[in-house]
Amino acid sequence: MNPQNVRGLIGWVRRVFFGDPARRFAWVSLLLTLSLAVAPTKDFFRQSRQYQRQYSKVIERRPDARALRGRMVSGIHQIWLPDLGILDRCTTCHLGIAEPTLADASVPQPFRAHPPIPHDAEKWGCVVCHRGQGPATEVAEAHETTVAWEQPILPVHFIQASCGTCHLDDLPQAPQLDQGRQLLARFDCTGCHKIAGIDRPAMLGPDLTDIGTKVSREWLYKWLKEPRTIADANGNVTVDGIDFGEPRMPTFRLSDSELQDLSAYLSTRNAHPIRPYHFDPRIVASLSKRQDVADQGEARFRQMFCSTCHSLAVTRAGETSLIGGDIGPELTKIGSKVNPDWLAAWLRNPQEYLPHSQMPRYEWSDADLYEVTRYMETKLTDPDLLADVPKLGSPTKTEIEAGQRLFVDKGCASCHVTEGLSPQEDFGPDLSAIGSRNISQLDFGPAKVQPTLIAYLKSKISNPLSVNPSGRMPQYHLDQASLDAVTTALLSLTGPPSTRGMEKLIVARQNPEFHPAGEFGKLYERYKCYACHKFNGFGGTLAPDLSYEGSRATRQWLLQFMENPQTLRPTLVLRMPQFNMPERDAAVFADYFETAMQSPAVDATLDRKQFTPTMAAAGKQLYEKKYQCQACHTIGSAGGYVGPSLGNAGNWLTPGWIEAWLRNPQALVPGTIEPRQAFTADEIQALTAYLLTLKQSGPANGAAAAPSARGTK
Amino acid sequence: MQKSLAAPTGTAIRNPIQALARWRDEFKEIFSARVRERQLGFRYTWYLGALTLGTFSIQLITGLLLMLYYHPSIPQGYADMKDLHFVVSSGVFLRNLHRWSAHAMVFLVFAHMAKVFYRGAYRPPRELNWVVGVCLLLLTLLASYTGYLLPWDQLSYWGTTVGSSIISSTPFIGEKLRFILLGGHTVNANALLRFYVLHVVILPLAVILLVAIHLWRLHKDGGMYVEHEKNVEKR
Amino acid sequence: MSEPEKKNLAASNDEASFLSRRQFFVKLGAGSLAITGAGATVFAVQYLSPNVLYEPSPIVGVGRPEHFPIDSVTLDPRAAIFVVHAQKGFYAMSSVCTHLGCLTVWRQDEGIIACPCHGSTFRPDGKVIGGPAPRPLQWLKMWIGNDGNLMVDRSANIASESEYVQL
Amino acid sequence: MTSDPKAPHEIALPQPIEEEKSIPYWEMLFRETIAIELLASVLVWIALWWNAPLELLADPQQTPKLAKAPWYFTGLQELLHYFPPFVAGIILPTLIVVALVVVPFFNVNIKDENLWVHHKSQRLAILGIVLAALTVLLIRFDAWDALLPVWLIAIFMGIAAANEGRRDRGFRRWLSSKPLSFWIMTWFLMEAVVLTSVGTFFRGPGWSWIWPW
Repeated sequence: MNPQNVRGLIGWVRRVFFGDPARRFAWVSLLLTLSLAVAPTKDFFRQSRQYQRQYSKVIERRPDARALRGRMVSGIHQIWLPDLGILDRCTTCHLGIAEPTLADASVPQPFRAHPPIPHDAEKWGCVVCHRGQGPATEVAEAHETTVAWEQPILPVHFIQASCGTCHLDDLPQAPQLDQGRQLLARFDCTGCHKIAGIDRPAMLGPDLTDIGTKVSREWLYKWLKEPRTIADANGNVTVDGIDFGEPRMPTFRLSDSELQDLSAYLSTRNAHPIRPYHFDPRIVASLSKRQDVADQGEARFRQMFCSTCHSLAVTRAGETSLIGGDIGPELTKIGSKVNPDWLAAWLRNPQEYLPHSQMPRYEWSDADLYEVTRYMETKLTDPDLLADVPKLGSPTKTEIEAGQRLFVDKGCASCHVTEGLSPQEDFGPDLSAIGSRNISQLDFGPAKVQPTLIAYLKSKISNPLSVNPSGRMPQYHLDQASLDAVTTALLSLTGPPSTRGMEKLIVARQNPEFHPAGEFGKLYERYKCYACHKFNGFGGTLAPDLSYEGSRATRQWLLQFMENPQTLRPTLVLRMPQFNMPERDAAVFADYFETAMQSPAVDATLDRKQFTPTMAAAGKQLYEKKYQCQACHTIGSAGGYVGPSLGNAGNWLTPGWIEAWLRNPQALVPGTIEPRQAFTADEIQALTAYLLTLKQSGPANGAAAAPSARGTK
Repeated sequence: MQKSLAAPTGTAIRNPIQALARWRDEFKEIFSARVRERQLGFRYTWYLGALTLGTFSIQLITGLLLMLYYHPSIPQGYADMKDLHFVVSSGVFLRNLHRWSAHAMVFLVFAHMAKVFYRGAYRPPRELNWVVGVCLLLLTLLASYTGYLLPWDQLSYWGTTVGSSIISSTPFIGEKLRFILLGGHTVNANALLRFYVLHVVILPLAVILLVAIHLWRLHKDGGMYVEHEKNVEKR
Repeated sequence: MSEPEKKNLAASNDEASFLSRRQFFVKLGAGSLAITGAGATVFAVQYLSPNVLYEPSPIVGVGRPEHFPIDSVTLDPRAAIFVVHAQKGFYAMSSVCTHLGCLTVWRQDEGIIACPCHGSTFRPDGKVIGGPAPRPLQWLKMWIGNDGNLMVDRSANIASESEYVQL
Repeated sequence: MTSDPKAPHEIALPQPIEEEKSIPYWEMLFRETIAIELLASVLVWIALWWNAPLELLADPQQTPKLAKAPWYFTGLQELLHYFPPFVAGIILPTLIVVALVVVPFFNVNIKDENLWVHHKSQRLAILGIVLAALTVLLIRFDAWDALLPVWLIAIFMGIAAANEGRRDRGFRRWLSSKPLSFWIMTWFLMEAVVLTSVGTFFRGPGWSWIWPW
């Protein structure tokens, strides 16, 4: 086109459109009209409308199209929960969420039905669990994580965090959340951080007031440098294939001079030196000559089931694993750690050194104590443990003072008590509302991670320096599952309820501390029963819940068991320790159980005499043929190992308990794996009668089994 | 010009036609009956005054509609913004129009002032109109500023906090002034309500009043300013 | 149009056709503006009808049936409905007077439902006894919900005495 | 201000100019309507394409990394960055408003006289003193970006002064015909534009200097 033509064209356009004011007016008015006519298209092409049109097409192809069409409501959907401050318009696009026939994978999202859940989606809406922005009707605005978001949508992997915002109680349906909460408590995160729902315990780490009497400065140096004594290359310790995580003490990344100062300070903490225990010299004289004194000690160590709480490293086929429980510290190298004087005194009475210790007080004979002490001092050692610790010498005044400052600066005082220093409760940031933190409020520092709260939390926990190189938070070593669990638990912390309506929905945590008074209370504290057993909702989960023990076990059996605990579940590694409990103590327990630990669901008046041999014969038939109970329970040597052995059920269990248990096991022990069968009343009676006939003669059978178990498989 | 149907001013009006015609004549009075074409040359005014008035009209219309979906309370005001965006038919369009037109209006007022200055259109007898114009500039800024708080998001909250802190630096009465403007010591629910009332009632009424005076004076002072012949020759 | 104006605007040799064309364009412009105005009105009406409402659900639970003794009339002021337990069973009635929308009340001592505004009175089954009310009180759909509570849908009108809820 | 409504016409238009074309008032309305319609169309398209910003719900406990006032106040905020709040927040705005109000009441503005036509050396001296004072003041407060318009205007004033009396054509002649009020207003507008642009585009978190690209 030559310039002449172009100019001509422009001239023509100018004449036609802008030749005179009337034309200008006409064309510009037309332009305005068209512009305004286009304006409503912004509304018409809204994503929600497009999705609704698409849904109509999708359901046309379904066999139940007519019914689906009938239930489809076009326009904006809204679930309004004023009590919760929630506005939820997700179903505007997620139209098939409550249509059971749209559950299969062939239905394209966002139209697929929601998998079944305990909560009614129509009543609660979606954002209550999935977060995201409920009022939004556009995909990006509702789902994605951008700065302008109150709550980005929660990835399904972490969805259990939402359960935790209301259910402060343990929730069996949300194992990841529960694990995370347990880890938060286990690693004493509350030592430095405020975390709603997890109270700061009175005592977090061990009391260090007298640590100088227990261990040497060199050992302290080594421990502070790397607080784990057995670990593979990744710093992880495994127990029977289960990942053991790491000791609760994190790594603090201390420099050599800091290690020197801190170890100097701690090694001088000996305000109340422990009284050394003086063995009967005759026993020492007779035993010390024997070659096998340590072996005897080892046998005793096993008999007493120390491994229920403490683990030892065992190397088999070149693979090191820990065997034993994790309630107490692992003891593989304990002989190289503690002073012999301290060890004997500790074993006799742990609470004298550490009043809050969970370690029970055993009744020792001098011979047993001497043997076990010798075993631990000579066999549980590692000559190379302190090999790389430099020569430290005796602590100087400057070192001690610098060490004390470090003890405060590094936050040691948040978990450990020493004389003259009290914990700082707000040492670390408050985490009560970390789960609802907006990313605009997070400082990612040099971390190269996605700008999301989840990435931030994971980065911060797995390597605290990644987001803040000058931070004080120590290093924890968590595997991926634990990391996700802790992240889930943190995401569940969304701060105090925003509305009164929300407050009503909070399911409170139910763990009232149970510390009975009287004679029973003293023994309860002495043997630390609550470390493993649950009483009225308080206590450990390792061993059976004893809240209704008085209804379950007969007095005779209880007395026998206390004096000589025999296992009902021979496959378990962890067993009740041998406390060497005197008869008097066992009687106190039995009395208390009988009077106070009764279940209202158990009929205590049921008499054995009303169960006839005929009934028992019928019960045997039911047990063996109809219900095949032997699949899970053993009687004698035959049967499965899923449930406890029933060989001694007649001596062990009360008729009322058996009857109530058969009626509804979950009512007595919530969460038990025993299935609830639809027994008839006659069948229950017959089975009860049969079980009551199962008796093993003599109290000796359990005692014989115990030593052979050896605490290992 | 057509012959007026209206009865001469001062005589009684007998029928509706006469009333309408009278009204039309009154309307014409606002403007000069005839305008010299040079006054209308694009380069003389760039139509900045008219355009400012145009944006103001857009503000009035869109603002009135937006008011119907807005509650001046916390945090409802913010939720209303979300509703306008996500569920109200064309709500987001109206809010955009109101917002962008507000920016355009502030810009046009500044531009209008600069243009009037460089043309020397403030010269007697237009001094009063210039002063009215300066007042309109301030009112426009204030109206835009008070509207800035209403969405109650981070942007508006902190913008307003920064802005209102400036007031408190006035000697002696600064704190008191800020206290009265905000109805408290911080930007809070009272401040939102006050800004709302200023934004939707007081300032628009004041602007309408001053615009009326502005136009009336424009007419009385001889319509749009044309430079003195001598000045023109001198350049 | 007067002569000088024509002169001012003259750009064409053919005055008559210029004028008609000018009129055409003025009409086109004005017409466009008129359409814009009409469209804006439609637009405004659409804008003014809300797409979501912040109103309580029309379905309300009024409580367990045991709470209503036989031959009782109970006003639920929160939901503005009467829950009546008659010999034949339960039924629910709107307490909104059919005259001008005031809320009626139950007068226990006289055994009537009365409107405080203009003195209309009704029987417990909703029939008008006196006053200006043109129609009996509106019966509403009632049923027993999954949780055993009596439920009422305030948006579902039913004919008087057509349904009674039996336990 | 004269009170006689007829008088203004006399002053503004001493003699009607015969040869000028004149048009009826509605023709003016017509043209203005076109302009307004055009602007409205442009705004409609802008409103269709760009959404107005909406951030998080206001949180009085969390200042965003960058809290900026609306753009027409960023110039003021930029001044506040340099000067004490009382000066930048109160004195300067008050001075600006007062200066704007009094514009039509100064004879120098009315006469519209070339600045350099009389007392040239005297005025140059005053210009020098004002320039030096402003420069010292602004450097004292590190307000480098505010200094830029000061020097630009001073340079152009110098060019105008150097040209006065010569018969140059075009831009230089136009420059030297400008009165004092022109220079002051231009300086003020230039400051406004520079400070507002800097405040809007060149300021990042903590009011630190950033590049917008």
